[in-house]
Amino acid sequence: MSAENEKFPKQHIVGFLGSLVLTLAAAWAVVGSGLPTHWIIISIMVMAVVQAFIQLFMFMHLTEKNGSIQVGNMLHAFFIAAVIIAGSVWTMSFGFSHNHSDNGGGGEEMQMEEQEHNH
Amino acid sequence: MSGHSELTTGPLEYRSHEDRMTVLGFWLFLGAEIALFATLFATYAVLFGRTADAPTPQELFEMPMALTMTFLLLTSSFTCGIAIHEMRRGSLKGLLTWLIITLALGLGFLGFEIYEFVHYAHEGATLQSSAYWSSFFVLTGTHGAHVTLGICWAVLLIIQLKKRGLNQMTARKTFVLGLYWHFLDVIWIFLFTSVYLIGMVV
Amino acid sequence: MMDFLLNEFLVTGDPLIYGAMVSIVLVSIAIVFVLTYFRKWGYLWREWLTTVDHKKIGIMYIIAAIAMLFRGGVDAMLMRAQLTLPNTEFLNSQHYNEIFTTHGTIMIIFMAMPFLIGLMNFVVPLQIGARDVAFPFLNAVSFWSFAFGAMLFNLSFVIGGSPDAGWTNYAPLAGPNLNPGPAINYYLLGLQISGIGTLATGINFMVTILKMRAPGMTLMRMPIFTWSSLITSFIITFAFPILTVALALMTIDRIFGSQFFTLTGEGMPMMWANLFWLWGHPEVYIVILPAFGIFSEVISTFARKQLFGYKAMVWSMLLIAGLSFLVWVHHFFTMGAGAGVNSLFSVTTMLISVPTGVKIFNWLGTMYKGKIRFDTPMLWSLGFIPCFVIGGVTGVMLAMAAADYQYHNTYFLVAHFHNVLIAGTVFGCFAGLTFWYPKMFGHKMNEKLGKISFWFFVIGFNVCFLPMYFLGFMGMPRRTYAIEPEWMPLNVVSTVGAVLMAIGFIVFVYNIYYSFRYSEREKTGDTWDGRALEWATTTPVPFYNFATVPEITGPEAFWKMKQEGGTTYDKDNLEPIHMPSDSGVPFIMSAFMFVAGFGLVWEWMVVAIAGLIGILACMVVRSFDYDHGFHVSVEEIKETEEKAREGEK
Amino acid sequence: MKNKWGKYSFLLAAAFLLILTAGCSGMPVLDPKGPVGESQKNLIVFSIVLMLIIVLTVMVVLTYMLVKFRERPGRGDKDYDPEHEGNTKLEIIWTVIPLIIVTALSIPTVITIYQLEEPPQSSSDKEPLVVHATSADWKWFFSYPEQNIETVNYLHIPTDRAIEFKLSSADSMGSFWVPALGGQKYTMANMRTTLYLQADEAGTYKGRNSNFTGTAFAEQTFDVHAESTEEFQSWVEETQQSAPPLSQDRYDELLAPGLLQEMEFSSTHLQYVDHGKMGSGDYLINRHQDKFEDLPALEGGEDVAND
Repeated sequence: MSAENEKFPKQHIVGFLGSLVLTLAAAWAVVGSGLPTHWIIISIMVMAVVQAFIQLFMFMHLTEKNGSIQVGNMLHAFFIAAVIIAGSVWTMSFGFSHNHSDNGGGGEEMQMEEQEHNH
Repeated sequence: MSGHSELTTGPLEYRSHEDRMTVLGFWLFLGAEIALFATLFATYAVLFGRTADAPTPQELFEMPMALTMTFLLLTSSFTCGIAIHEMRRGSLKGLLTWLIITLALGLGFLGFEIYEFVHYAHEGATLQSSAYWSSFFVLTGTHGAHVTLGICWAVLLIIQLKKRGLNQMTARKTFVLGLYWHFLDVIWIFLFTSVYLIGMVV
Repeated sequence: MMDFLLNEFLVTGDPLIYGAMVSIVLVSIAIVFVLTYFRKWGYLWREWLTTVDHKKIGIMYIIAAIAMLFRGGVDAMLMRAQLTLPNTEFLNSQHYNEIFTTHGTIMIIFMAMPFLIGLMNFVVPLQIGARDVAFPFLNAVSFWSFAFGAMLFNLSFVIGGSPDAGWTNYAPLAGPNLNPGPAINYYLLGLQISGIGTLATGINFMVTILKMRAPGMTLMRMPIFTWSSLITSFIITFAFPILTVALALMTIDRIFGSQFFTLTGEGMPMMWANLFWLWGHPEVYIVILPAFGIFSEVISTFARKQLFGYKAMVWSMLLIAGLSFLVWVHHFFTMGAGAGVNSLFSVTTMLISVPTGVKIFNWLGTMYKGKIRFDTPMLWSLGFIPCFVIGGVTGVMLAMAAADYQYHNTYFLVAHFHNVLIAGTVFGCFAGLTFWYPKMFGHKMNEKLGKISFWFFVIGFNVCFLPMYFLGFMGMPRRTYAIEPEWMPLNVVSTVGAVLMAIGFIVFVYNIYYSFRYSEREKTGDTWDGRALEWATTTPVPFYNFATVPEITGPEAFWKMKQEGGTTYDKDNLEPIHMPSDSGVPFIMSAFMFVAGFGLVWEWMVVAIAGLIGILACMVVRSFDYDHGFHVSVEEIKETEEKAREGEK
Repeated sequence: MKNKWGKYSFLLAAAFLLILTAGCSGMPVLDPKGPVGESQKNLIVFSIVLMLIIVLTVMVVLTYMLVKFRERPGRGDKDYDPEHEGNTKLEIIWTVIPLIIVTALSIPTVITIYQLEEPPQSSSDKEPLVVHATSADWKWFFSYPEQNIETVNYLHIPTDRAIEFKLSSADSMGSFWVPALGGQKYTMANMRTTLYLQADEAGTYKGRNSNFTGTAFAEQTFDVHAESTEEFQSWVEETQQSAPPLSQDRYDELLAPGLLQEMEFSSTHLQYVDHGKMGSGDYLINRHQDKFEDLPALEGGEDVAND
């Protein structure tokens, strides 16, 4: 943490610029890229994760002092979050028919859509 | 409660065993907060598309608005980082200045969010109108409530900093507040991405 | 006004409830009278209501839990009575529904968890050589929010009507459409308030155990109960936020008209079940892992041997904790989520039985080449093994989704979870309480009464629940207040068992009184020839726990100290001890939570907001509080220790 | 002490086996009347046998430890080894054996799970009969869309033919269960699940809602009359001719929370509302919301059937 005593907060500025670039890139991916929907979703989710790591490591000093416990705890938290979100979407996407009379098909479509949406 | 392991070097907020435990405890709390928001995100994802008779998100979400809110919060997270940086350099004045800038940005974010909610309600999308909109308002609202709480907390801290100056205890409290504020930005990144951006493409 | 009071506010029309109201009023008057007459108000406030001492908080948890065990037990007896009386006119359906709902909720949330958290509170800091928990103030907040949450929940009994949608509180039955009124709000807010406290406990104990161990006590030298507490705290920290959200969403549904779990607005009731069990399954392990820790301590102490396979025990608990988040769907296999979902969750569920089996065999291994004494705590632990194994194997049977379609919602399921939760958690609580009782109160519980209570309880338990497996095969659904004639004989058997259990419980409680009056006072701190550090202190434990914290050089710290002649009172190396100050804020803040909760239950927003402002004000007060605690002087420590250690020589 | 435990465990196991073998007449789950229940029963019996082995092993080892290593006068320090701390070989053994057992249970479980999602093999030559089963507080509607008839609280099915139950609910979540024919599945508003059952033997079987739905949950039962194809056909024709059609007003009236007698109609409610479709959840709420404000309680099995 020698950087901490410097007058110029280099780490913060790099992190900030990185976040701005990633945010704009994500917005452009949605508005202007013309990529297929699922590629847009995958790419912007990846960019979100990168941004989260910028915050955790460059702004929040995750690795300081009790670093190993904190890093382990955060990783576990992300794992639990993934289980909660992916698990809920997976187990909850069945048995719905939206405005048409068959039973199975609607549910399947819905499931695909939702999964795509989530990952 | 051994108050004897004080260190003489390193950042002020880590000087005693208690301080270190508080910071660790807060990190664990943030882990719990991740589980909390994950549950809200899961609910949002599962209820996605259930708009009933209310407008769909594509009809209401606007990129400029969402981007503005994102930039406000991103910048506030950055200024908050600078505030902590100043604190570690031992500058109370720098800390207070940047903290107040952070607060102002946070208030700006809140203002936009309130405007957004009112606007949506005007268009017929309210907490009560459908499962999708319930989950939208509760997810973003929970984040907004966290920001509000953070602002109140920061005000209390500024008063304490003015009264007591920078010492071990105020430094630790400020550092913890900083963690909280950055964390809100982490959550917002995911909100922006999976609610606003994905809401605009799907 | 009067009309509202009689028709909606107070529960009327049932002699049982009138009786309860009268007894509540009488007991309250009696308490106030006794406190005033003996001038104990100040004592109560100073020593208990404002305390931040982990030992006192632990004891208060346990007292509250035993009271709740009584309340939940009465509910159970009423249910058994209903299912045994031939014409089943004892309770009407509404009353029956309320009773099984409160029975389940109280037993899990307000009995099992607080009982174990109480034991954790008392024991863990002692086992790791700490002087308190990491955040003593927060610990008091935890306790009082639990206590006020429990009070709010229990209040529903006489004011407004009890929740009646089962402890799982499934939507849409519990939603605003089908269940208007305050009853379900009590469930939501009572659990919410006490849940806040539980989450804080989880964080508090994780930090305590990770950061406050005596020097030299590495993770792999920790006593096994501390390990189980650490893992439990870890599960709490990640599971309780899910419950918080689920409860909040349904509260918003009911009070502010949102559409999460409703039938209208394309709401999705099943999401409640999903969220509930995302929390609910880890919850099962929150109430079972500390019990596993207790059994490990007790079996090793009374077999007078080291724990067999310590590392395997630790790893199996970690594995169970990890898997506990990956199995929740087995609670609703019959929802029809598809073959893929059911298959995956079938397999993960069955996998949990592997580390659990490892633990069972390690307990058996601990007894190998031991010298087994049969004191009461050991009896509870030995009774646990066969009873729990039956619950465990039926759990594996339930995990087989295709077969579960036939077991689900039947008495087979009821029998299974009582078999694991009573044999695991309740036996564990009783074992733990009798084991650590001398440390808490300075005298043992009477052995003879303890054994009588054990045999009544354990025989009654099996007579009560084994027939239920067969009732399940006969097609008897759970939560039914009326029974078919062919289910009658086994239900009668079951009720006989329940009566035996009740006798066992009464003897247990009588034993507390009897031992208080007649048991010999402890002279040393080491009642059972113990192995972990809690037995190294004097009895009763001084408020600062350890005069000097020993250096730990291996597992089973105290066992080793005894061999090497070490002590926790090193006269020449005393230093002033820093201790936290007491505070009334946790009590007052939790009281405001109660007010806010009560306001929300009745949708009286003014009251709710007033309560909320009170809570925030308490937080502000706390934020401006720069009290650093106080130091205990070396002279005072010397005096205390010398007095406490007189008997030892 | 030791004797008690020993005796106790053997008595227990003996009782268990006795009841199991003594004909499962009183236990429809273990005496199924169709292929679905049969495959579940096989799974159950298989698991019970494996589980009994585990229980007995633990009981025997426990008894041995308690007898051999209890403190007793004159035992001295023989066999006492306080430093004994574990055995890696044993740990591996008692990890691997349970793993094998779990695998042995998982394979048939997963196979059966997938099988139950399809109509039973034994009647694959015939198209399954489609029956919509809809639960409402506290009764059951059975609609036969192909036959255009509807029954309340009872149904007729042909034997040796798969029945495709399309399950949904008008209000609270129920669970459709006929233990003699096979396992249950939830009925949920706004959505539809499918359950295949089949009766191989003629007879009348009890069915019920097994998921708690409030006040009169215990009375939410129905009878399943399984009969030969001819008898079923004549029942259908008789119903089509003699039963009144189901008007929407009548249906709405029947939906109100309460108990109903058995009834039959010569048309189905599916023409007014399909509770299995998203957005249909408010059908009942729009009509009967106020009736949930103050529900009657039932005294000892008394009937609150509508008058």
